[in-house]
This record gives sequence, C-alpha cells and structure tokens, in this order.
Amino acid sequence: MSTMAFLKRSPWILHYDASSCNGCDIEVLACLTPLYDVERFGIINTGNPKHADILMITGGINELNRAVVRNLYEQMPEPKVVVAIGICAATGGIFRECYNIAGGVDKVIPVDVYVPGCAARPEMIIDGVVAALSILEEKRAKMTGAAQIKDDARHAAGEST
Amino acid sequence: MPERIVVPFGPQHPVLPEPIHLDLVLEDETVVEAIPSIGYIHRGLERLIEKREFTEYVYVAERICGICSFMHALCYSQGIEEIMKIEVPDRARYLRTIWSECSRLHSHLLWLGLFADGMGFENLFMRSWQLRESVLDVLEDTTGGRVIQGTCKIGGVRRDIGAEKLAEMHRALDPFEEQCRNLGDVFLNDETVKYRLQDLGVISKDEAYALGAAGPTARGSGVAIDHRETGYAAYGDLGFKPVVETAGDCYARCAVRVKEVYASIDLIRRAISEMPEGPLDVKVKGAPDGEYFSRVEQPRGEVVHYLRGNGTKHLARARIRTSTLANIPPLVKMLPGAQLADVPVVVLSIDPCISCTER
Amino acid sequence: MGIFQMTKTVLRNLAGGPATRQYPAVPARTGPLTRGHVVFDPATCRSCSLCSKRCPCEAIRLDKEAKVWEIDRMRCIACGDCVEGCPFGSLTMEPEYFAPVVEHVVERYTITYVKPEKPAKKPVDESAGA
Amino acid sequence: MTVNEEQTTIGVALEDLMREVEGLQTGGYRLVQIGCTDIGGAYEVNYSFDKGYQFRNLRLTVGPETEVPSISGIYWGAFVYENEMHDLFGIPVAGINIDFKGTFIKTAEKYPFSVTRRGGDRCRNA
Amino acid sequence: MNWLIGAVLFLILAPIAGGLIAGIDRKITARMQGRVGPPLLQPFYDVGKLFEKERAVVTTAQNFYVLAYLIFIALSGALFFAGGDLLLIVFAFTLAHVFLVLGAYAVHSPYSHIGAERELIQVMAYEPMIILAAVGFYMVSGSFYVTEIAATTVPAILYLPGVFLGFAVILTIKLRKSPFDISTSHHAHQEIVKGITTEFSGSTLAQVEIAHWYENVFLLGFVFLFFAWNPVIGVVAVAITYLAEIFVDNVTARARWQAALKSGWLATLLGIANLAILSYMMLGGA
Amino acid sequence: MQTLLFLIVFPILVACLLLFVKRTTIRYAVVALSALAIGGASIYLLMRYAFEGAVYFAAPSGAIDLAMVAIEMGLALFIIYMGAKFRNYLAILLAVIQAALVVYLEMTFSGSLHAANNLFIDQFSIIMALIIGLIGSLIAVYAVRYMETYHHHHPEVRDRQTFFFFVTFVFLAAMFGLVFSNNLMWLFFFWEITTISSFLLIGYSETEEATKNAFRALVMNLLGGVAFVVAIVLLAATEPTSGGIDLARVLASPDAAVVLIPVVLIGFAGITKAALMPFSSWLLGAMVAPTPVSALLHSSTMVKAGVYILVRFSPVFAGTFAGFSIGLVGGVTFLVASAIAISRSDAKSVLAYSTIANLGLIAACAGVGTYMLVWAAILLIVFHAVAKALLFLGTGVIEQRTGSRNIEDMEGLIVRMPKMAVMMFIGIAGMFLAPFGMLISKWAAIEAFVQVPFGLIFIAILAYGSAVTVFFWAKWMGKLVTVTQNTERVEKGFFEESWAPLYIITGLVIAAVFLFPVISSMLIEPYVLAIYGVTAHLADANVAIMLLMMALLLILPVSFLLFKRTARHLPAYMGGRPATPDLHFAGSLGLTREAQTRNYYLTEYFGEAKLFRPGAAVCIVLILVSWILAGVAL
Repeated sequence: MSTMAFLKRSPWILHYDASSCNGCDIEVLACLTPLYDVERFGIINTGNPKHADILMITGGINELNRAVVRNLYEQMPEPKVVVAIGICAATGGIFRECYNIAGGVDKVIPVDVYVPGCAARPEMIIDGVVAALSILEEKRAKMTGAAQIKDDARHAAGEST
Repeated sequence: MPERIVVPFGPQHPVLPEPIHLDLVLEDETVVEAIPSIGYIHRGLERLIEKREFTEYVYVAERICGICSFMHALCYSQGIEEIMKIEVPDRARYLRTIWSECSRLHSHLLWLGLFADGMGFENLFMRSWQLRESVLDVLEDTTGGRVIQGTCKIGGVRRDIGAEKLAEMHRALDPFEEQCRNLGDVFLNDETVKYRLQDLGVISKDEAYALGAAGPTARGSGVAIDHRETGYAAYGDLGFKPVVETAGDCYARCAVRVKEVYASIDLIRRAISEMPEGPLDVKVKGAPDGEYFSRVEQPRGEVVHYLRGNGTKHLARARIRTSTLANIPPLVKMLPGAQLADVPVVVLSIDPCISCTER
Repeated sequence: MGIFQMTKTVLRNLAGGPATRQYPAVPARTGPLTRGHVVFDPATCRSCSLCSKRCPCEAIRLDKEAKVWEIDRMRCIACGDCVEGCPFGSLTMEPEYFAPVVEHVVERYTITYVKPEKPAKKPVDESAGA
Repeated sequence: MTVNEEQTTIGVALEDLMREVEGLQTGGYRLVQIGCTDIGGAYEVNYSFDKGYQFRNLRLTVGPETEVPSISGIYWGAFVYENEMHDLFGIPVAGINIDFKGTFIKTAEKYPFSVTRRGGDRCRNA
Repeated sequence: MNWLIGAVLFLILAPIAGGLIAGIDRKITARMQGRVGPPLLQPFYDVGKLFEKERAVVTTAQNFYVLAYLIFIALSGALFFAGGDLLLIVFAFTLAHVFLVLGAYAVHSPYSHIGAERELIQVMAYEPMIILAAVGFYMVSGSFYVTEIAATTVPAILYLPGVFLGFAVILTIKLRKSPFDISTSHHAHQEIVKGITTEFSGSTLAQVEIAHWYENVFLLGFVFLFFAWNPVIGVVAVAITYLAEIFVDNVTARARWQAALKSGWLATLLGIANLAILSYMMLGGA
Repeated sequence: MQTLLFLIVFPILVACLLLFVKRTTIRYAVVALSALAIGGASIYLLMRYAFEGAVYFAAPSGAIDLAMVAIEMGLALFIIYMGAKFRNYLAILLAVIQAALVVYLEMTFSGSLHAANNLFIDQFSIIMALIIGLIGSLIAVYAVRYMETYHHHHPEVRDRQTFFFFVTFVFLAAMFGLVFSNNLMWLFFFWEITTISSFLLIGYSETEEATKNAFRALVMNLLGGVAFVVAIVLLAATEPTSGGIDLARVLASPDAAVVLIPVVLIGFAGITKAALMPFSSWLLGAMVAPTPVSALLHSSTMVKAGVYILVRFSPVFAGTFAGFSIGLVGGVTFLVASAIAISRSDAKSVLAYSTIANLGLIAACAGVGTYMLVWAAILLIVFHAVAKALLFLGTGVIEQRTGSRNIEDMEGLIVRMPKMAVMMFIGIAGMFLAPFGMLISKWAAIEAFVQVPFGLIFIAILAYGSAVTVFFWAKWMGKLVTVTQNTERVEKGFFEESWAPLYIITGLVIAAVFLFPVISSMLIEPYVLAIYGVTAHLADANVAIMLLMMALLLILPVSFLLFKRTARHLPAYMGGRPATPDLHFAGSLGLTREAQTRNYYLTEYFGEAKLFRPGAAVCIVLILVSWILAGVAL
C-alpha cells in the first residue's frame, strides 16, 4: 500500500440536511460557489455516499431521518469522517427541546468534527473540513495498518499449514 | 408497452438540498405517478412556545427557515404587535422593509442558482450565488448575520442602519441591478434554459387558485396574490404592484422570480431614499391576549402565523403555515407527465422550503 | 443570440480573474456588527444571571454558589441577546468565529469578581438598542 | 399596527361545515390553511379562506375523538392540512383524497399536540 | 514495428495526458465560473485517493465489467494509435461501453440502472456519427487505416466540414459535457445522482476515471485526424475544439435524453449530407 | 451425389418413422440418432466437396418431375380444403392461381422444362447444408424434450407430437432439397414444401390465433410462390431452347436484362419468405408456435431459404437499379425492424424483429450484389443462424423454467439460471458485439458499401441501424446480468438431455468467431471467386486483432477471482432511504414499495404503431420500383 496521502488532497463530501433550518445548509452550498470555492482544496460535493469521504450533516436527528443518516453513513466506504455543521447537528441547538428532536448527530453515528455556529459560516465550514482532513488521514493510516496486520496474519497462517 | 420503473427519489438527493422524498413511478422516463412524502425535518418547534417567552420566541421564529428567516421574525412580530396593539415606529417599518427585500433578493438569487443547478447549468448556478454573496455582505454589515439576521423584534428592530451605510447601499444598487439583469437575461432568454422550462409543469390560473397556490407559484399562473399589497411594514407607503406571469409553466415561475429581483431592488432603492428618521422600537409591556392570523409575503409566498395569547408570557398557540405547504398540492399535480430529468426542475419551481413546511 | 446568453459572463469571468476570497490565506471578511462568538470577562461579572435567563437556547449557565459561568458553544446561536442584556458589560460579541472542535466540551469560567460592600443592581432595559 | 386587513371568524357546527365550505368555494374564496388549537379538552379547528385579502375563518369546535369530514372533495389541496391535523393532533379525518395514514409528518411521539396527552413533559431533551 | 510503438506510447502516455487535460479542463471551467478552481494535478489526486479507499461493492461482478471497460477502451485507443482499421476501433470502442453499461446493470440499483439506460441512449446517439466519420475519412483518403489517413496530404477538414461539425456535437456527448452529460456528469448535481457510476466506488471508480482519460485522448486523436495533413494546425485545432467544448459546457443547461438522441442523429444527417455532396463531387470529377 | 440424395431422402424416411413413435424416450433416441446421421452427412459433404467448386449432378428426372407436380397439386387441394375449412378465401385464390400456373407451365413448356443437371453443390450450398444439418437437427433434438414439457404446461393443446416431428423432418428435407436443386422446378417444389410445413407448424396449437397467424404466413408465402411460378413461366418462355429453368444457366445468362424480370420476381418470392417488410408480420405471427418452431424458422430453415435465393441470384442483381431497389427494401427493413425491436419486451418478439432486421441486411447486401457484399451476406447468414438458434432455444428453456418470456422477467437470470444466462449472454454478444460474427459481417458490409455508387444510403442505414441494434441488445444483456438478491435458483429440473444441443450451439457461436477466417477462406472466398472472379477477405492484421480480443474476453472472467477477497458489500443507493436487499423501501403514504428497475422501450419514438406503416409503405414502393426498373431495363 502506498503511503502517499492523496486522501487529504481530494476529500469528496456528501452533504445531508438532517433537520436543519436551511441556514447551515445553504452555507455549505455557498462554500462551493465562486467566493469560497472549496474546489481549491479538491473538495467536490458528490451527492453520492458511495463516492464520499466526508459526510457533512446539518441539523439534528429526528424520528424519520435517524435511519437515513445511518444508512448514508454505512454506505460510505472507509476511511470516512463525519462533520456536524452548526449547533443543531452538534446538540440539537435551539430545537434541542422540541419533541421531535433527539439531539445531535452523534446520537446516531460517530461525529469527528463539530463546527459551531448558527448558522455556521462558510469559513467555519472550511475550517471544519480542514480539521476533518487530518482525522481522515489518521483513519486511513489505521485502515492500511489493519489491512497489513491482516495480511501478515494470513501469510503466517499460510506458512504454518 | 413501456414498463413501470419505481425509483425512490430522495430524501438524500444531490439536486434537492433538502430532504423530500418522492415515490417516482416512471414509464421509460416519463413520470406517471409521484407521491411526495415529507417529515424528515419536522422538529416540532410550534410547541417551543411552551418553553420560550413570547419575546424570546422571535429567535425560534427566525430559525423556522434559514432562508426567509427575517420574514418569519417579521410575521411573528407583526402578529404579536397586532394582538397587543403596538404601533411600530416609522423608521423601524422602513428598516424592516429593506431587510425583507434583501432577504427576498438573497432567497431568489439562491433559488435561481439551485434552479440552474437543477437544470444542470453549473455556471449559472455559480453566477447566481456569486451575486447573492453581495446581498449577504450587506446583510452581514447591517445585521451581523449572513443568513440569520436577528434584528427583528417585537415593537421594532434591534439595529439601525447608519446614513453612511444607507448611502453606500444606495450607490451599490445600480451596478448590482445591472449584474442581476445580465443574470436575468440568461434565465429569460437562453434557448437551452427555455427548452428546459417552457411548457413544463403547467398549472392554469383557475387550477392554481383552486389548489391554494401561494407566492410566485400562483403569480406564475396569473393569480395576482401578493401580500405586500396589503401594505404591512412600509409597503403601504412605497406602493407596490405584484409581478404576474400568465403561462403557468416553470418558465413563468422563473420569470416571476427574476422580475421580483428587479422589483426588490427598486423597493430597496425607494425605501432608502424615503427613509424617515426616528426611534427604532417601542417598549413592549404586558403580554399578548387575543389571537391573530398574521400574514406576510415571503419569497416563496404567503406565510401565515396564527398566534394566540392568553395573557401570560407564554403564548397558548403558535401555528405556522408556510407557503411551501400550500404549494405541495400544485406540485403533486405538476409532476405527472414530466420527464425524470424535469423532476428536480418541477420540484424546485415551487421553491420548496421544507424546513419551513415541516417546522 | 439566444443560445449563448451566458457568453458575456464567461468572458468577463475569464478576463476579470476569479472572485474567490482566498479564505485560509486571507482572513475571513467580517463587518463591525458581525456576530462571531461571545466573550466573557470573569473579572466584571456580578453573577446577576440575566444572561442565562435571557439566552433563548439555554447555552449559558451560571452557578452563583460555585461562582462558575459556563457557555456551551454548541448551543449558542450568537444572537447577542446576552450581550445586550448584560448590565455590567461583562459580555462582548467578537466578530471572529469560534473554531471547530473535535470534542463537545462546555467552556467554564470561574468568576473572579469580588463583591464590593453594596451590591449594585440596576434595572435592566430590555429594549436597549444596539 | 401596520397591517390593514379584515379578519372575520365565524363559528360553525360540524354538520354545517361542508355546506359552509362549499358556500365559500362558490363565493370564490381560496383555502389558506386549516389549523387546530388545543383549547383544553377540545380542539378548535380553523378553516381559513381568503378572497382579495379578505380573510374569513370558519371555526369548528370538536371533541378529542370526534371524526371530522374532509373538505378535500371541495378544495383538492386540503389534504396537506388534514393529514397534518391527523398526524399532530390525532383528529380523525374522514375521506381525505390523498390519505397518508399517519405518515405525513412522522413524529417520535404520536399525536404530539393531542389534548388527551396533556400533562407530563413531552420534550425529550429538556 | 511503428504500430507497436504507437500503441505502447498510447498506453503509457494517455493516462498522463488525459489526466492533465482533465486538470486543465477543470481549471478553465473554474475560471469561466469566476472561481480559482482545483490544482492542475487534481485529477491525479482524485484517482490516487480512490485507490486508497476501501473496496466496497454492491456485487463483485461490477468490478469485472468495469475492468473490461478500462481494458477495451485502452485497447481501442491503442489500436487507434497503432494505426489500425478505424471501423474496428469504433466497434471495439462500442464494446467497451457496453461493458460499462453492463457493469451498471449488474448492480441491482435504480439509479445505476437508469444511468445505464441513458448511457445506451447516448451510445445510440453517437454511434452513427462515429461510423460516418470513419467513412468520411475513407472517402478522403481511400483507406480505413489510421496510418494511411494520418499520412494523407489532403486537408480532410476541407472536404469534411459537415462531418467535423457533426463529430463536434457527439464529442460533447462523449466528453460528458453539458448539454449532453445525461448518463453521468462531472458536475456534482444530477437528477439521477451519479447515474451510471452511482454504485462504483474506490478503485472501481478510479478505473472508470482512467478509462475516461484514455477515451478523451483517443477522441482528441480522432479530432486530430481531420487536420492531420499539418500537425501544427492539427494540435491547435484539437486545442481549440476542446476549448470550445468547455465553453459550451459552461453556457448551456443539461438537455433531456430526447434532445441528446435527436442532436446526435441530426449531426449524423449533417455528416451524411456532407458525404453525399462529396461523393457527388467525386463522381462528377471522376 | 449419394450424400445429397441421402440428405434429402433420409429426413423424409425419419419423418415417416416418427409418425409411429409415440414414446418420448424412443423418439428422443430416433431423433438424436438421425440428427447425428444428418449432421455427420453434412460434415462429410463439407470434407468431400469443399475444395471442388460447383459440382453438378444429372439426377434422374421424368418420374420425379411428375411426382412433384402431383404432390404440388395435392398440396394445392389441401390448401383449398384448409382455406374452405377456416374461411380463408385469399389462400384458396392464391393456391388456385398457383396450381393453374403450374399446370399451364407443364402443358405449354413441357419440352423446355428439363435442366441439364437437377442437383448441384457448391461452397454456398455446403454452408447452407451445414446450417440446416447441424443447427436444424440440433433444434429437432432439443424439440423432443421441449415438446414433452410444452404439453405438460399446455394441457389444452391437442398432443400431436408425432405429426409435429414428421413435419419438422420433412421441413429439413425440403431445405436440403432447396439448396441442392439446380432445376428451378425442383427448387420451386421444395420451396412450396417449406411454405406448407411452416403453415402446419405455426398452426400446431390449433388455437384461433395460431390458425390465423398460420394462414397469414401461408398467404404471404403463397404470394411469393405465385411470383416464383410466374418467373419460371417467363424464363421458360424467353429461353425455351436453352433450358430456362437451369439455375446455373440463368445465372450465367449473357442477356442479363432478359433474365432480370424473372429474377426480380424470384427476388420478390425471397422477400416474402425472408419476411422483409411489408411481409414481416407473418414471422411475428409465427411466434405463437412452440419455441423450437421459431428457432427453426429463424435460424436454419424458412427465412434462410428466402435469403438463400436472394444471395444465389445476387450476381444478376449486381449493378442493376432493380437490384439496388431490392437492396433498399432490405436496408429499410433492417433499419425499421431494428428500431421497432427497441419497443418490444417479449423476448421472442425482439428476436423476431432482430431476425427480420438481419435478413433485411442480408437482402441489402444481396440486392446490391458486389463481390464483397455477397461475401458479407454469406457471413451474415452463418453467424445469424448459430446465434439466433441459441437465443431461441435459450428463450424456450427460460420460458419453461420461469414461466415467462418477457425480458423484464429475465432480470437476475445470472443468479437464477447461471448456465442459461451465460449462454444467452454469448448468444446476444454474438448478435452485436465485436469480435463476434454479426459485427464482423456488418463491418465488412460497411467497407463494401463504401465502394458502391450510392452506397452512402446503405452506410447511413447501417450506421443508424447498428446503433439502434446496440441499444436493444445491450439492455437485454443488462437484464440478464443484473445480480438480484434473495432470488431462488431455478435452473435444475429442466431435462438434462436438452442442455446438450444448447451447449453445442453455444460452442458453435464461439467456434464461429475463431473459425471464421477458415470458413471465409475455405468456403466463402472460393465461392465468391468462382462467381465474380475476385474475392474479398479481411486483412490479416485485423483477424489477429479480432482473435486477440476474443481471447481477452475469455480470459477476463478469471479476474473475478481477484475481487472476491476483500470487498465489503454495501446495499444499493436508494436516496438514503433504508431498503431491504431486494430493494423494498418504505414509500410514501405508508406503503412499502419495491424499487423496480425496468428497461426503456421508448415506445413513443420507436413503437410498432409509429414505424411499421411508414416502413412497410416505403418497402412496397421500393418493390414496385424494382419491378418497373427491371421492366425498363428490358
């Protein structure tokens, strides 16, 4: 396995609006547009979990989207990170006390980076992605390490038989 | 015979930034049946009135929707003011109008961008959102927030716009309008855009009215309903005529919004030049007791806040009916017969704001 | 030409160079009013708890006994209501944003204000403008 | 007060509802919304209509389990409000043209606005 | 041995050239949209990243088809640069795409399936024009062999302007550029998610991308044939053609499949008209 | 000559024997053994005559001629009887006209109705004999078990299996006779036998629809038959002294303009038999018959007789406008039938339209008739026969195992019936993919048409037509390879014996690719050379490349093994909506729905209703034009 980390240079994101008020939501989209242009960092908004490395979630978890969020997360190939954008995604935010809000995204899937703000600004989202990149890289290293160990184990088993 | 294809469209879908689900039944690529299902964003914030005092609830109302945030705050505040018989100072009314129209501008530009994206016109999406950023800059400079303004409160507004800033805004309007008109020309005259929009998702005037369509969806079909005509905030002073198109297709709905962008710029221009001096707010004493159906014209159409106070700091009921909810029945009627490629275009043509709809 | 309406924009973009704000290289654009994050001055707080009462999302907690002021950044909507409401100017709104975090922690401050002889409690003007 | 608009509210009995609604429909009114309010042990259902910014509101008061007829036969678009009424308040609505059968707005707790469930803290995260 | 060198050079250099072209494309596109855009080498980062990702599939069969797609695209390009029979190259090219389509079909997934159907519609749209272009070259140079077409001293473009225009139209389909990026799109947002590549991820997706690079170089080589009598003009013309495609990509909305099919077939008619006039002239001249 | 006679007579004997075999096992043994004998004889024929060019045999005539006329009259009476029984008066009318013409011919030109040689064999005949002998008999073998199951599934159909196999073998005999006859009267006799056999087989199930369609086939073929007799009358009348009904002499006739009219009429007969537009409907109607019948009609018999006659006479067509016009009938048929195939979901219907399209292509080649095109046409006949036989038999198996022959129901066949799916895959690939045969032929046809004046029309037709072909085949292939979850395997339970013919034909499809250079150089090129004095062949480099690609295709499946190890399996993307592995998801309105993936049929653009009439109209005009042009040429 190569040790070159392309992952950091080409993070593709999947954005899902859990139960956001659209505030953070549109700021995520604004990141793609000329003034912020996150494609500078190789970021593409894929819209397809199978292609994505970073799952960006805005808004908190409610009854119906719980399964959707988990489904999307599971469909992403490893290594992957989750960035919770905005305070609703972190804790449920101002809607924390609503009867249909179960809380932040971490109630359902592990969250790696929390971006505060109501609404989170494009700059904060960029910062969040940057923070996510190093985590992504760590996970990749761990993954290849694990694969290496597995391989070694297989070899060892092969030799013994 | 074509066979039937069943596709789950959404809730996560790249073209729809918000979760809405459609059970699409297709024959080849023609939609024969499309049943929406919503509820992915339902938070239940109407019940937050039990937890928040009626003055604090403005912040919740703002976050019903992050795009038309100011208008929700305005609608809520006007409702409470109506119940409590509060007379809002003139300058506050004008400032509210300016921020309302700025919100409308940013909402429409945002929508135009998403609409272009739905048509697969990436550059146009980029251009629309680039223009939108200049509106957001103005909003940030005058309110401190890009998308959630937080300046409207019961009895007036929380911030003023200084004379200097107003003059600067006024100066910026002309070049901005020119840029918007260039953008609008693409939407209105480009052949590929026309090809994608014309004769698509047609709703006749009678149908639109009978289905209770709101906002540009209704006006695109020739139904001249625009609540700004009732003259809330400063619209009464500034004078206002709704933008109406008659074709009832996606192109007409797009045209309404493009022309409303121009109209909004004009309204802001006049509001700035006629801006009265005076206080920003009046003191709110006591608690609301009574009920009122407060109605405001959002970028997406008429929004209704039904507010009912019982003389305590907590309202007895806040019921919010947003324009997208009213536009879902027309949407259900529009989809059959469209092509799969047109589904996002048709869905976007009502400018769905799901977080408003589901509260 | 009906087909190439976008040409003008494309050419202008090509000629004019990108409009991108090079964010991490160039600091974020903020205005004087920009609501970034709330800063607390433990030296001036007199534990009146108005801020925590006014906060619409219960992000601020004040423990008068333990003299602890807490803010949960993951609840704060940066509305500025606490800043406006603070009678002692202990809270200010800074335009810089609060950086993303990898763990959700509540910020905690110990109030260092020493109470003078006479507690000075002022009535709060609720509608104080900006 | 910055808004100048007439709002009239007319009480209506359950059996007169359909007739009244039909009357408004022939009178050229459009449906603005249907909304419910919990008035302690019973519901007020507001059917709001508008014609040229003239706001008319039919107010129906029903008990907790009373079945309400659907007006979606008269106003096709009423199904969104009626489904909502059912899902949030638990008011049974008979004969909706597009009946989501409780899946229009799916909530963690069924009928969160229902009067019969009053009392007790329903906020999950408080 | 010349042919072998051509083929080997293609197999080695085309991914590099193709990736660079993709990088330039993305940069120019970004500039046209008033953005900075990604680094020039971004496509390589992307593909490198994809190889680093976990192998995840819906069904293992999909990998087989995609690999076959890559191999046959490379093979048809190699045949082209080896100077082979143009018709055979076109058929090998079609075969490659059928494999891609089968890869998408193999996955039991609605979006992938719709993408596959659309890809087939695209194949149906462009195939006649490619065949016709080959026939056009035959009429000009008297051979179906790329070697001989490239060696001709006749400026093919002067005889085949209609064919060239028609080819430019289907080139838009082949490069997956708006308005004809209907089966899968380089742009993020499409009604069928990622269409044909929806279910491909990791290294499989990287293979699709590399195949696309091969394909682009091959197609640009095809464009070059129109100007082959003068290599300098040829290279300039290829660059201009590609720029024009990027430009069109940026000033149009995506079309529906009907329009793609219609355009492809009308373009073919244009080519036929061109060839009809040409053959009339040749008959008259003879 | 013994082999020739054996191939004609032996099937008839077997047919008679089969009339008395009631038990399936014995029938299977008889059919399998005779298939072996027939196949062996055809291969012997290949070994014996492949390098000898055309060989003519003066078979005994006289008594045989008389017997033939007698049988023809008998058949006419039978048609009249059937026509009366089912009130189809058009059939009666045509039968009467035909009988009258035959009688007239016998009475008036009895002196000149003797060909110097009644039988002959050349490389083209060998190819046809191989197709009939190998594929035809394999289909017969397959049919034994198929028919048993067929009657099991269709208890309402009267069990007439003895009759069925009788007709089948008579059919094969007639086909052999047809391709070996040098005497046009003989040829016509066998021609009529095929017509009547197909009539009987199509009507086998005796349902109303079957009878209707059988009569449609009969009427259309009789129409061709009438044209055939008229042609013979004309030939006999114009060249009474030289023996006008001698095929070899007609082809070699120095006065091409004179023979053109009769040949165009025979060409018309070929058009009806090959089911080109506007006569395509009989072949579609023939789908009501049990699948082996369809396989026979489409691959080795009947329609192949039609194109055989067209290719046989193509030297006469070559360079004439009448021939060009007939070629255009084929071209238009190719384009329109391919397009209509897009809109069909019934597997047999798709196969039928594809057959019609390919026959159209062969006719186009034959009509224009340059040496390269004849080369391509023969290649097309070969490849089409093997691939189509496989596809029909495969469809039959699938229908019997899954209860449906709708392409949509073949979704996931790779999981449910892996063996069958692979065979179908190969069959379909054989129909349109490089490096399989049909594509080689198309490629050759394009290269050939380029060199023909006005060949551009055909190139345009080919370009559009083959693009359309890719669409409908590939989407079918896609259905087969879809890996569905939670589906049951249903392959077992089908009679083991029936797999053998399938395996052999699959082998033939693949072998055809590897052997086509041999087929070309050993059989087709000498034939073309003999007729035209020049011949076409593929460049060696390209042959090598084709073989390379084929090898790659065979090697690639090995790569399957590479992926199995590490991949993690994910569910399909469903817009984030959680779904079960078989794609059920919670849809709107509280319903559980299944995400369905279906093919596109584009009926609005390619439907039969949209395209058939215009296509047929153009073809009718072109046929009339060919007659007029032939007349003008005189």
